[in-house]
Amino acid sequence: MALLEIRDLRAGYGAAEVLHGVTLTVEEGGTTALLGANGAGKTTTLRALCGMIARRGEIVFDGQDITSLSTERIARLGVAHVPQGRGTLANLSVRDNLLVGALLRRDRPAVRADLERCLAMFPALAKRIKAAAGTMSGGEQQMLAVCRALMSRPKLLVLDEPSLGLAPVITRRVFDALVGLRAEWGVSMLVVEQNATLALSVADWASVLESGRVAVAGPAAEIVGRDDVRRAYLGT
Amino acid sequence: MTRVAQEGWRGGLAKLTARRTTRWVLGAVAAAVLVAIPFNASPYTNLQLALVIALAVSLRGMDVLTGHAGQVTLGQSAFFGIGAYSGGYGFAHGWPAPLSFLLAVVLCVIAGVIVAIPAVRLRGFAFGVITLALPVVMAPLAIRLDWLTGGPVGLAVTTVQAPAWSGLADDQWQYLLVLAVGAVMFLLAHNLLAGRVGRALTLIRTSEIAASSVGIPVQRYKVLAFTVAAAYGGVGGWLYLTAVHYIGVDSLALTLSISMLVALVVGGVRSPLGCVIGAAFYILVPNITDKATPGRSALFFGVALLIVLFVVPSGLSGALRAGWSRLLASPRPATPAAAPPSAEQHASA
Amino acid sequence: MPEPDAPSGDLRPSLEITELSLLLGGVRALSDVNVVVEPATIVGLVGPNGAGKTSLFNCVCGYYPATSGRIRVEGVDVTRRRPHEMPRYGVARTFQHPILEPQYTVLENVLTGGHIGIRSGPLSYALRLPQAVRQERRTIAAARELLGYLEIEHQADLPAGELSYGGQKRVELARALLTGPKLLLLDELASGLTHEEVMDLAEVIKRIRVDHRIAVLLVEHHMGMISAITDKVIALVEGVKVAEGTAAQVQRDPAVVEAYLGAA
Amino acid sequence: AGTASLLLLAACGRGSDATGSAGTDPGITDTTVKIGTSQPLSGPLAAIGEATVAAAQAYFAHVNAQGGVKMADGKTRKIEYLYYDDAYDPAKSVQNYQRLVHQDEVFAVFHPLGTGPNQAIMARANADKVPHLFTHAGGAQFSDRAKNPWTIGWGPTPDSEGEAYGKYLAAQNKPITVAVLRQNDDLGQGYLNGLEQGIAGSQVEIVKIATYGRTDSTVDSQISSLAGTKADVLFMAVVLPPLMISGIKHAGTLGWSPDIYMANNTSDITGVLKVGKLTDLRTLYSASFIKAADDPQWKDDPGVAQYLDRIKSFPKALGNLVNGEIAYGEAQTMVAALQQTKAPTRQALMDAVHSLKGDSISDVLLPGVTLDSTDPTAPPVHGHVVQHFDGESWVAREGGDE
Amino acid sequence: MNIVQQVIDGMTTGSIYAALALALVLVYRSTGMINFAQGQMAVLSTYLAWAMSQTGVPIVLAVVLAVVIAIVMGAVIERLLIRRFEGREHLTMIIVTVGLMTTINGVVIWIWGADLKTIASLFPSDALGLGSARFTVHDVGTVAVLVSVIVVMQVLFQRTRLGLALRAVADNPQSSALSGLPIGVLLMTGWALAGAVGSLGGVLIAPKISLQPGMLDSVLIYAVAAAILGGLDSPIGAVVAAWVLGVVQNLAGTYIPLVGTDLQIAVPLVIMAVVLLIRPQGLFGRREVMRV
Ligand SMILES: Nc1ncnc2c1ncn2[C@@H]1O[C@H](COP(=O)(O)OP(=O)(O)OP(=O)(O)O)[C@@H](O)[C@H]1O
Ligand SMILES: Nc1ncnc2c1ncn2[C@@H]1O[C@H](COP(=O)(O)OP(=O)(O)OP(=O)(O)O)[C@@H](O)[C@H]1O
Ligand SMILES: [Mg+2]
Ligand SMILES: [Mg+2]
Repeated sequence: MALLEIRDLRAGYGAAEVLHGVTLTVEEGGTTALLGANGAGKTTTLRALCGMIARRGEIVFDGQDITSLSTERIARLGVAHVPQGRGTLANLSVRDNLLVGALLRRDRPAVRADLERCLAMFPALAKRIKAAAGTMSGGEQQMLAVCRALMSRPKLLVLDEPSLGLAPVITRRVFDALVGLRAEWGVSMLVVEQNATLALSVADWASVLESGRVAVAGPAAEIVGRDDVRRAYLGT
Repeated sequence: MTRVAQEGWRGGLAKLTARRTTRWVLGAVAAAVLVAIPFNASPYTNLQLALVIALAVSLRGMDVLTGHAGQVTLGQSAFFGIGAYSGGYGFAHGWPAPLSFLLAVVLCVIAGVIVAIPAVRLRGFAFGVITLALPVVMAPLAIRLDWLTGGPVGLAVTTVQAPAWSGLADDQWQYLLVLAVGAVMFLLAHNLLAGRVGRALTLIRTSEIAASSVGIPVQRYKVLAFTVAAAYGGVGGWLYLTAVHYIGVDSLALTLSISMLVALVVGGVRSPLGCVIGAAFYILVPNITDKATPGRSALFFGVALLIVLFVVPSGLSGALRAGWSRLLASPRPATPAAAPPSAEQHASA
Repeated sequence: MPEPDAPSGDLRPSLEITELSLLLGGVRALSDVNVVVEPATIVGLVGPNGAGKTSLFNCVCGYYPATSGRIRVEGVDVTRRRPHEMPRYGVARTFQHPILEPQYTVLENVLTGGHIGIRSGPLSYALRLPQAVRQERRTIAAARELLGYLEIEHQADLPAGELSYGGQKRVELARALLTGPKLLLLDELASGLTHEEVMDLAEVIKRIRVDHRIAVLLVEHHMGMISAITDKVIALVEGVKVAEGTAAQVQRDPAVVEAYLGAA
Repeated sequence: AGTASLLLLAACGRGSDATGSAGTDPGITDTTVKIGTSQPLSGPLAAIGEATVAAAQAYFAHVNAQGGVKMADGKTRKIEYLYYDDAYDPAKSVQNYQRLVHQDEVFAVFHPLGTGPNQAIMARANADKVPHLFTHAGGAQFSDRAKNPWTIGWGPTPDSEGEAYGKYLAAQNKPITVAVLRQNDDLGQGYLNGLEQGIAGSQVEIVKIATYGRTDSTVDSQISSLAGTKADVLFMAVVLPPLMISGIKHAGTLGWSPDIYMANNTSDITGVLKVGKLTDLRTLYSASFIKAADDPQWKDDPGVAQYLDRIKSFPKALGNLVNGEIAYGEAQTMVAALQQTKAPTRQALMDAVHSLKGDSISDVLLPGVTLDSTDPTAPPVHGHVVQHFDGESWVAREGGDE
Repeated sequence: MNIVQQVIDGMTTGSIYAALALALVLVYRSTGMINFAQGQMAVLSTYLAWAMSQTGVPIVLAVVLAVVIAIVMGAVIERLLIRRFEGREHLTMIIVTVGLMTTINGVVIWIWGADLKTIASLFPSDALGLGSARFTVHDVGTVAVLVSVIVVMQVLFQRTRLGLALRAVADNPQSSALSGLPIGVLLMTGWALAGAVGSLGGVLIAPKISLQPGMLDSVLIYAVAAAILGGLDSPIGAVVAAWVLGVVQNLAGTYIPLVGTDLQIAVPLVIMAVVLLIRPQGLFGRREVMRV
């Protein structure tokens, strides 16, 4: 069963429409990769999904139509979004940032355990647990943003270029962790990622956006095989 | 580059020139009307209009600092006061008008620089509140320096008078003088902001870090903006005195600075027209509501303010501009959706 | 055009950092780092997150005061210069996270880079002296040319806020170039670009180096890009320089593999 | 071209508007006379402005109900009273003046409130030859006929109030020390000057002077440092009721109990003494020229009873009793002046204004206080009665002035 | 002359500033803005308390009711007015609060007139002594209330989930929404709490300086100064700064002849300016994060 179904999504900024009917699904416990050139509308798709911009079409999450819900309501249904760029609360400490991620959870011991786990995964965060998030390096903030999203134990993790600014070794660690979590608590993922090799290696489904439309879509394994995709996104 | 992009560019140019001509025509008409008004209007109207212009000049200066450079000031009324007192002192002692005008500008520039150099090190609310010290100090200081300011009683003076050859009444002459000076001040501000300086101030508002990365000396430009604001405040005050003929501590209530900020926002920041509209709002709305309900003018002013912000959050000038361009705009291609893919795909081209 | 890989010997290095250390709130962000960037070369700076790469840029550009050490640009000591002075020494940079004025068009944003190229001051502008008008025109022409050069001419009149992340980075590059730098510091310029776009950008940077004779110091996590265009790579780990050499050499260095690339 | 024709059109200019035809000035017809004022109806002084307007309205309503004012040219006219808000901003007062004189075309400008606003209006009124009458501001400059023949004050100056109390102290004929708290402006300075004049040559000595600003929220510090002098008398030239109240209370907290002189403006029984719970003090003095309407001793006084009756439908007059009553007196004087105006011209009005004299003009003045406008250097109302508060009433003191 | 007395007087004056400054800090911490209408909101609820006490309700109950009403009022104002301006330029928001201030002032004058009222104090006004210096029970009570408010606020922000949520929303509403925080409710809560603190301040201040519509107009300025001097996000800072301002104002006015009692009202602002130039983040404030 599909956890998320987006059908004919249209969205944009002000009068300008950027998405002209995007259709896309994420299976329960599955991972969908969203590829596309600069300005194709990937970020816009994720923003529309999470109610951050005006949108039309149909978005069904977990059997519920969320097309007209507000960002916070969508988040509370179990969608965690790691936005592109700096997704942290700059003046709050690292610890507080992580706790904000878990604010809606009631299971305190589990929250504490998750916190420990995040810190173990990224020692860079543990080292600066009391520092204001805004003073950290770009990559460290990116790790924090991902962890903050994980702290809410979402059903669907929406990641907008999680590897942005991460060192290769960390990128790999993030993706390993994501795969592990998917296995462990069955979180589903929608990933926008320029490191397409990596994204396709964890994804089971992939869509390629071009100018606000889905140009290609299919099982990840199939997509990897396409020549045009390889040239543009994989460099092989 | 792609054909489409070029067309867009040329279309833009055409629209630009079209807009420029309509602007010129409109400007000429507006100028004619403004010049013609005093001949047919009552002294009451002339006074109100002169006050609007005087305040607008002060707001224009504030706009450079607050609107463009992003530094919210609550001290503008102090410079307004310095300008008015300079004028008052000059006229009381029989100086020629240009001399006291010069004094107003010089004093405000000096005071502005002295205050600005330390103040610009602060950001945000701290800067705004620090500037609030100026009007607070102003009143007791004016009382203490009574040989200069007339103390608590203030200075009631005769200002510029219409020369006999003009055949005009004083209020008409004063209005025209205020209008002329105001026009020059607006032109200067326009020139200043168009280009390098305007860009520098705007980038400072967005990010001081980005500004310094391209070689903009942030502090110096903030001092510049503050000084410009001070000078404009001084000129505004001088014009105010020219029209009102009186300056005293009661004229410089603590709330004047805040009112100026209100007027600026209501009119719309970063807009010359906004300064004029904001000034008109501040001067005229109480006069209008007072007619309807004497004694409730403050209440209605507050309500009017909220309504305006509610309806047109970018200020009245923004609303006007939007309405205007909707009126002018040749129906745009209704489908921006049809943006050509080639435009975005330069990388793969 | 001289061979970019072989700088003429009579020139001082574009950037020479000696024994640079930086303390940030008690943390040692940089320890005794030495870097030399020869004129018209491209040097890569790699290292794990939090290694101090951006901090090194910030020291060079005057945002962070160096705790000890010297920074020289073309032989001139610029240690502890203030940020806004650096463009006058020929140093320009882009930011890891782009900072543009969203309401300005792309062209206007780029024009802010022309600030130091214009001699006319506020008074000349207020009075609209011909000299100011002339310089303004010249700068606009230069900015347009640059947009063409970077192939973003078609976006010139779009508000910068409407650009995608990658688009904004390119505008930042144009803005930095308009300051007329001798040394360009690029902080993760390629992040958020597709593979193909990264390679395009790599070409652009190479071309800039050739056409404008600019030295480039480049922070990048995209190893493909590093390999493709750098003459030399320096690796930082926890504020310490652990390796220096060609891209291939550095990528083989065990310390770099351990801390940065990860065992494949 | 458009500009040129507009200019041409405009060049015809404004018709001569000031003096109308046939010997009648603007603002007066055979049946009406229009007067106008500018008052602070918003901002910190709104209560005073509202009381001032309401009391004047009350009296004019009464006169109009009687058919109007019978003027000396034989015609009876109804009074039209216009008022605008100036929020105590002189620039607004000037706008209101222009509006009244040039747009509404009033016959005279009547009792604007405050030094700044009147100062701003005065020069214009005298240039325009518009009567600027009975300023609701005590400065001596408003009653200087040589300089400003078209302007006249009404109530006595703060100087004369201070002087009255000074003379009272001097008459005690013993060494007395006085500490002074005054507002940092011409009013405060006036009280002090008067006091100094009154005690000149006596054994009374001013030992310390402190000032406060209109925007101060307390005067504790000033009172504390004045208390350090342990003076016999505390002269409170304070015209803001909250500060008057908190200042006196603070003196009490400090355990300092001097005789306290309260400026007349802020000594009313209901609005200050009762509100401030100061009625138990037996050390309060003031000097007044009107019969306070809330003072039980005047309960049966016909003038006061009438006043209270007439403001019934103008309850805002109760918002500030002293100023309301003074405004009522000003209105009575205005009507008296109109009654004696022999022609429908402003000049005739001024002639009448300058020859007012007699006890019947206003019936709210204290016994012993006179109204006489023939002195070209003083306001029409003369004299102050020093009073002591006995727990209920302000009781006149022997040895006071006049 | 008695320096101790001047210091104590300064603290009582400072407490007046502090009562309002605390409300400003609360709104700032939970919404990231300065509310110029805070003073007038406090005045309005103080009038309500007065009106209730006029009908015979005991003052303590009247105050409690007024605080409750203030909570509702704060929430309603946020919901109906401020909410519409969310995401707009900061300056616009500030001006909205100025408009609100003017409007509430007009409403208060309309309903109750502009004349003075007396409201009973929560504490007796008996004089107490400390050496030769004197003050009242009311002054001490005010300090006690201020201190308890500080403690409550500190616990709220540092120790509770609600506090964390409020801080997150103030830092970045959009980003907080992504974590599912109910932004609207939280902003409303911030305004409601500030309304409560403000109204408490109002009923503490009013007996001292008499109840009237404009009673907090100039207090607001010093309250803002104190809040900023204290660090804007620190309740302790706000109160300490307010006391410092009050004391320094008095000492300067009394003992520095050049300043004198006429210029002493300017002293707090000058002090604030000097301190901020040395410590831009204020006495107790944390430096705002600025990364390159
Ligand atoms: N705030 C905005 N206002 C107006 N237009 C915008 C805005 N943000 C993005 N756009 C436009 O929407 C289109 C899609 O942008 P989007 O950010 O979704 O691209 P993207 O695929 O995420 O690109 P990138 O890989 O660079 O992040 C672009 O053409 C861009 O110009
Ligand atoms: N202003 C600051 N205040 C406190 N700590 C800082 C500050 N700037 C940087 N740091 C710390 O210094 C270290 C180096 O940061 P820097 O930004 O230079 O890393 P980086 O190498 O650029 O990493 P990335 O690849 O993630 O961008 C980090 O641990 C960071 O948290
Ligand atoms: Mg994107
Ligand atoms: Mg970095």
